[in-house]
Amino acid sequence: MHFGFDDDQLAFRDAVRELLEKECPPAAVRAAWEAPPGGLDRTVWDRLTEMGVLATLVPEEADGLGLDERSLVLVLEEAGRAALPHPLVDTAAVAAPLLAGTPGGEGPGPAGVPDAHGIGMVATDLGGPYVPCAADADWLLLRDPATGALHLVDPATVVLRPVDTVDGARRAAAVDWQPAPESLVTDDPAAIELALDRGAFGAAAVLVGLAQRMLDMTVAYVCERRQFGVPVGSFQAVKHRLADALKELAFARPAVHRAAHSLATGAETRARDVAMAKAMASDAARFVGRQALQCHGAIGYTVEHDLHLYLKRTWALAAAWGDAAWHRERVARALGV
Amino acid sequence: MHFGFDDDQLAFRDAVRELLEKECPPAAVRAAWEAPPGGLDRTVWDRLTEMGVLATLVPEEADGLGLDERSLVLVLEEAGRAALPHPLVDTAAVAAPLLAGTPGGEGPGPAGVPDAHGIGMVATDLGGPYVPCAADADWLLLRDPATGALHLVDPATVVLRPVDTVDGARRAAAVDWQPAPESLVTDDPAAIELALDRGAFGAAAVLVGLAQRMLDMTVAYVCERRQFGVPVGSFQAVKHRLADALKELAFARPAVHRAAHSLATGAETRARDVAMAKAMASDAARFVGRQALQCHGAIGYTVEHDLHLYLKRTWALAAAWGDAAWHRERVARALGV
Amino acid sequence: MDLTWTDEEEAFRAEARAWLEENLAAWYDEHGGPENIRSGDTREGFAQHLTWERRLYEGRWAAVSWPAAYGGRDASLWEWLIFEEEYYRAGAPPRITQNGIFLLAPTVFEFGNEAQRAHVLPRMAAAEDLWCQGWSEPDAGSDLAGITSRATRVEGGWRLDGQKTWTTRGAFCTHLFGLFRTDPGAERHRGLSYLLVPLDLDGVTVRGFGRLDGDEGFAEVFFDGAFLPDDAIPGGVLLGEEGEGWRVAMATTGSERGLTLRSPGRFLATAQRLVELYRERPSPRLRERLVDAWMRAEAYRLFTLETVTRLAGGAVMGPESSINKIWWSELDCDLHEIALELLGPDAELEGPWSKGWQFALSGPIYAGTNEIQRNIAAERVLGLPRR
Amino acid sequence: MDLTWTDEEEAFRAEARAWLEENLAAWYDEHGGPENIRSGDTREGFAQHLTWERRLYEGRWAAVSWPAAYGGRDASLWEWLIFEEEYYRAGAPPRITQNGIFLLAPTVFEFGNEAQRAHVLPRMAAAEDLWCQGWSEPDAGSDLAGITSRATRVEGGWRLDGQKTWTTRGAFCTHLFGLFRTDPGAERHRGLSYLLVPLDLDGVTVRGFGRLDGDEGFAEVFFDGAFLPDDAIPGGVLLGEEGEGWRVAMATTGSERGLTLRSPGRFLATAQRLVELYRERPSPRLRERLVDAWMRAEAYRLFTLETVTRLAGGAVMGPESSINKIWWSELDCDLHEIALELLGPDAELEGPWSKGWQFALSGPIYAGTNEIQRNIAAERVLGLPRR
Repeated sequence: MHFGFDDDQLAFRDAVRELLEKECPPAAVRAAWEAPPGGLDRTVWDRLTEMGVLATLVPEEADGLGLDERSLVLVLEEAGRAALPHPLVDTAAVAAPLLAGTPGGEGPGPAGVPDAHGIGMVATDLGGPYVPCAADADWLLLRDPATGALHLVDPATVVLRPVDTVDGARRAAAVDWQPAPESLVTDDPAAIELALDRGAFGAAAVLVGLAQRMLDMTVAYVCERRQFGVPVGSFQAVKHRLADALKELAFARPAVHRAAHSLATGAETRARDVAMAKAMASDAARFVGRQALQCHGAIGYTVEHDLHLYLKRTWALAAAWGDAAWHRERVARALGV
Repeated sequence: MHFGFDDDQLAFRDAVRELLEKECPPAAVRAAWEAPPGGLDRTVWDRLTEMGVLATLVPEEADGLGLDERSLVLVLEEAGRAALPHPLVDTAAVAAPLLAGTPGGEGPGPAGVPDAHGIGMVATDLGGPYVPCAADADWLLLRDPATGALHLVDPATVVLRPVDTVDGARRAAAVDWQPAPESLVTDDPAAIELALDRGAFGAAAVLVGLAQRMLDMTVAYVCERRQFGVPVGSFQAVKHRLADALKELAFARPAVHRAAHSLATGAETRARDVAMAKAMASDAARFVGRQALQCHGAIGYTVEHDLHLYLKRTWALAAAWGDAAWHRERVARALGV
Repeated sequence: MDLTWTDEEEAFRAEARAWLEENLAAWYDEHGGPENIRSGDTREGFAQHLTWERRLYEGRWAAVSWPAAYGGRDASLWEWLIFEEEYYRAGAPPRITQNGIFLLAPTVFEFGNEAQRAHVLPRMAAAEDLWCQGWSEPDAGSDLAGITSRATRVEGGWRLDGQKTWTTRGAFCTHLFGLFRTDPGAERHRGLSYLLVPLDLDGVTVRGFGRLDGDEGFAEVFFDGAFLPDDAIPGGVLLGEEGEGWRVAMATTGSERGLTLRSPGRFLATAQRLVELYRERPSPRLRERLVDAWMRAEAYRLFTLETVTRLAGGAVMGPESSINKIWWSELDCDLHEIALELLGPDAELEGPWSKGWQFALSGPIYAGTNEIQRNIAAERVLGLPRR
Repeated sequence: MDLTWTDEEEAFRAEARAWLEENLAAWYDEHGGPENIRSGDTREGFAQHLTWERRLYEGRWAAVSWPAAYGGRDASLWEWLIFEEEYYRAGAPPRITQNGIFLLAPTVFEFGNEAQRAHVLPRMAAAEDLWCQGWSEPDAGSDLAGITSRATRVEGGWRLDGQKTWTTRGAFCTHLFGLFRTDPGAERHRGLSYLLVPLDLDGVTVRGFGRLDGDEGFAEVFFDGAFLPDDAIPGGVLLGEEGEGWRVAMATTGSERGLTLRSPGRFLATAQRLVELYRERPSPRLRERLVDAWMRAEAYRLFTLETVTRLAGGAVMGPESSINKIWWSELDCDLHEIALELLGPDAELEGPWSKGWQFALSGPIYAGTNEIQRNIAAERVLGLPRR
């Protein structure tokens, strides 16, 4: 029994954190709100690609890092801390291992698709009706609404209808497309289920990172901001809000780490564990965000302050890949109630 | 539009308050925990009878006070403040007007039953499976489980099985009995429905009074109790708990008063209004009780302190006459959802 | 206790309902349909809403409870409640003039001289002068007594220096009512004065900026030695006595938290729309929360009826308005949150519920944070020690 | 990261499970069936539970993590967690010895001398000496530093004066470990000493009284010039240095809030029984709350596994145990509240869930109120200013 990370996993996380602190500051997130469809800056993405992050779950024999979700989870938390606008969950957690056919598959990628390592940016509608970064992606992983089968589609062959969402940096669009035999990736229900679980797990990890960032920002703010002659963080009401935020996050995080373990080891309880992770991370991140907003007061209620960048991503991801209620329903079924 | 009480109503309340402060102190409630079945002290009950409280809803021509629920509601709040152990809701809110046939009925009391004014102490199972003060009552108003019809039954003809409940002063028992034609009071669904609404309304009013008492006790306690060199009531966490208790109670109370108005005027929305009142009063009183216990700390967590007398009555009544969830269900149906 | 309306009140309701129905339709037509109306907290939408405000004024519905002489119709508090119910039931838009009408006007009635009233109130009702509230400053949010903006007595007026911020709709308004420090030696609540300031003075710069919901609903207002002549407002720019600004402003705070800023009609209408949304997209798991929220909106109405009964009997609003503000602001969040859960994945899309939710989130912050309201309730209503 | 147990650990679990199953049955038989076992917080029930505690000791399960020399089996923290899971899964009774084993013993291990350890620990494990905690006083509840009970140095020992209260199971215990003021000139946290006190001394009076749930689980302990000889306990009655009582006691507080007092197994078992209750009496409106509570029990297990991993890696328990205590105490309330809602009108009847709920309500109060835990979390974990 060891419920922690090894030095390699922590070093991988630290490297990504360092990169994102430099290349994905709040200004980069703001830029993603403003850039026209297709115009998302790729600097940080290219660096992540070079580091092999996108291919974390791709076997070494397919030129990937050959790691598992226990390594990826920390990286995704970092993506959350940075509110990285790029579709890292879609690409690294869902598409890459699916296309590489791991675990245990043969990777029946459609013709003309690059290998999983070099696949580029993939965006998917598996997490909800709208596809994040749809106009920016190199490939779209889409679910045939009639059969549930997954297809890998060239964006040039579809019609995108950008939608106005709460989080502008999600850059979401509805996609009009036609499934074709040559774009089929898989219609195996188990593979589809696994892809959905990986996406929900990925979103949960990102939410943990977002919550940590909002908590950190708020702690710093309430220590500095003075009202009534004292730091507002010295008021018991503020202390208790943030103690509760800390608590909710501290107990959601191990659930997400356990989901990583269950995915990595193909545990029987995988579906239940992922559902629990997403439910708890969604609730915790929303709760932390609410406390962060209230403790920031009017200052946080502006688009000039950075808080809203993390808050709105939290709202979007809490609802994506199944919201907390949807995943609680899955846990209920697992419990037999 | 006038959402307040007139001088007569307030004077009636004040008279009852004065009586109960004198005759129903915490020691009287404790005595009701200890007295053997049938041994409930009647001093305060006799005084309430003399004042006409039991016959508040009985028409003047039947020797009652000829008042309506707008007068009774304040009296029941006082019964709550005092945690009066006697079945005042059962008798004054439910049985007396039912037997007097108000409003608009003929009062078809079974043979041998005294008139509504002089009926004495009535206990009923309309509020739940167990009958409060069952061994102490002069009459039992019981619902035929097969038909739903209401019967007025002489306690000498039934078998009582006392049950151990959370609130010892409820003095509850299960009743084994046989309906007989001569004990039938009514099988009119409308009359039964009205009796149930009166009981739920009555319990709601008592809960408001209980909550007020617990809030008052707690405010007094936290102003006096010192820890860390200051009154514990000066801590913001305590302030906010009690501010929320005040708020929940302050918004539940008008709902209960409105239910009194709806009953008194036979409003179309009576069922919805009573359900809303009972749901809100149950939730508010439980919430206030929880804050009261936490703010009292270990001192409140003993049977030597009086708080538990009010707290346990609150728990019992919140669940009786339909709990909050049951009444929310009724409101839902009224809203058409 | 009598919870029925008089025939006159019912007639008033019917008149308001008919007028609103007809004029809302006409206003929508004027702008090519409701889908073309933008938020009143954007520059373009503000201009659209001005035409609505002027229509209201022409119908004498802009400020029903004011004396007719100032543009009202001498309505009772009961009638005001009825009007608000009808206003929100009709789906009429949020009032872009509300900070003037609901926050400044009660203060002008209480503390203004006759010349100030005669000038300020009719122009406010007519939406000729558009007032924003200048209280918050970068370092004086919850702690209003930390205000540092200065007004210095000079020949014929005041010199203004300093900065206000989070000024709702400040970028679109013509006037600001605000607190300024007129006695630089005094601290905290003392030495403040309540001034009426046209925003077109030299030395005043207004910069709009985005709220959380993306609208340019906030402004910073910079005062760089701006000269405010005493006669910029007939009757004078000082409301109440010099140095009495705190007391004058607190009267307004009572209104803001209490009865007038957020009438029950607003939340009853939201609750009703939520019930309709539920009927379209039923979700049994949310049914109890829906009922609970509906009951809380209804309880707010009942609580208000009780309050108005007391006021009608001669009582004055006390610190109990603090729990009022907690109640409606948290209710508003819950109503919208339930709606977003009903909408499911579509909740991510910008739309009235999403927008309304983001706005609702500001409720526990503005007009005195709910933390401060809870302090007030505990200390001034329950009597807990201030420490 | 590896969330599997070793073969040895699985064998340990199997051994514990088999022993518990057999011995619980035997214990029930001894008392004529489980229905005859009364609460361990009543006089009669305490005596019944003593026979269980001695059975545990004989099986070397009384304190698995202690060295074998003192009656334990040198179990790792992992094995301790496994034992606790099995203990509560089996439905074994609450430990009437817990305040000694979980609160005093860690302190004896850390601060006691060898003679104290050799005397106190085996007798504690064997349930020969029964220890209660003497910290709270009428005026020192949350504010422990307000302790006024005095221990005065006299020839050959101490003279004790003062009063302790809310002493759990004090009326049935043989010994008390407590904080006494040994330097009357020192204030607050200074000048306290940690003493081990037999309760049969002359001048010590113990009076049991009822808790909220009706059991005589509390006691007041009065010290009226009682003489406590230095050799009342081999190795001495003073635990740690004179005047260092606060520091010594705080080490115990860490245990109380943290890992050892309330193991995950306890709440996992409750959650599992709740799931079973739901299956018997399903109520769709409570399904989400049930799942939520189950997840929180499971999350507590995961959080604990993470903590033990860190401890096994050499880390020490820090202030994060404060959020731990908030978590399990509120979870315990919710688990029982859901059960009572499932039981509906039958919830009014006294029964295991009703009783358990009333006990759960004390969780946010004892071992440092949750208000104080939140202060600690905010100040010591997040670093917010103390003021």
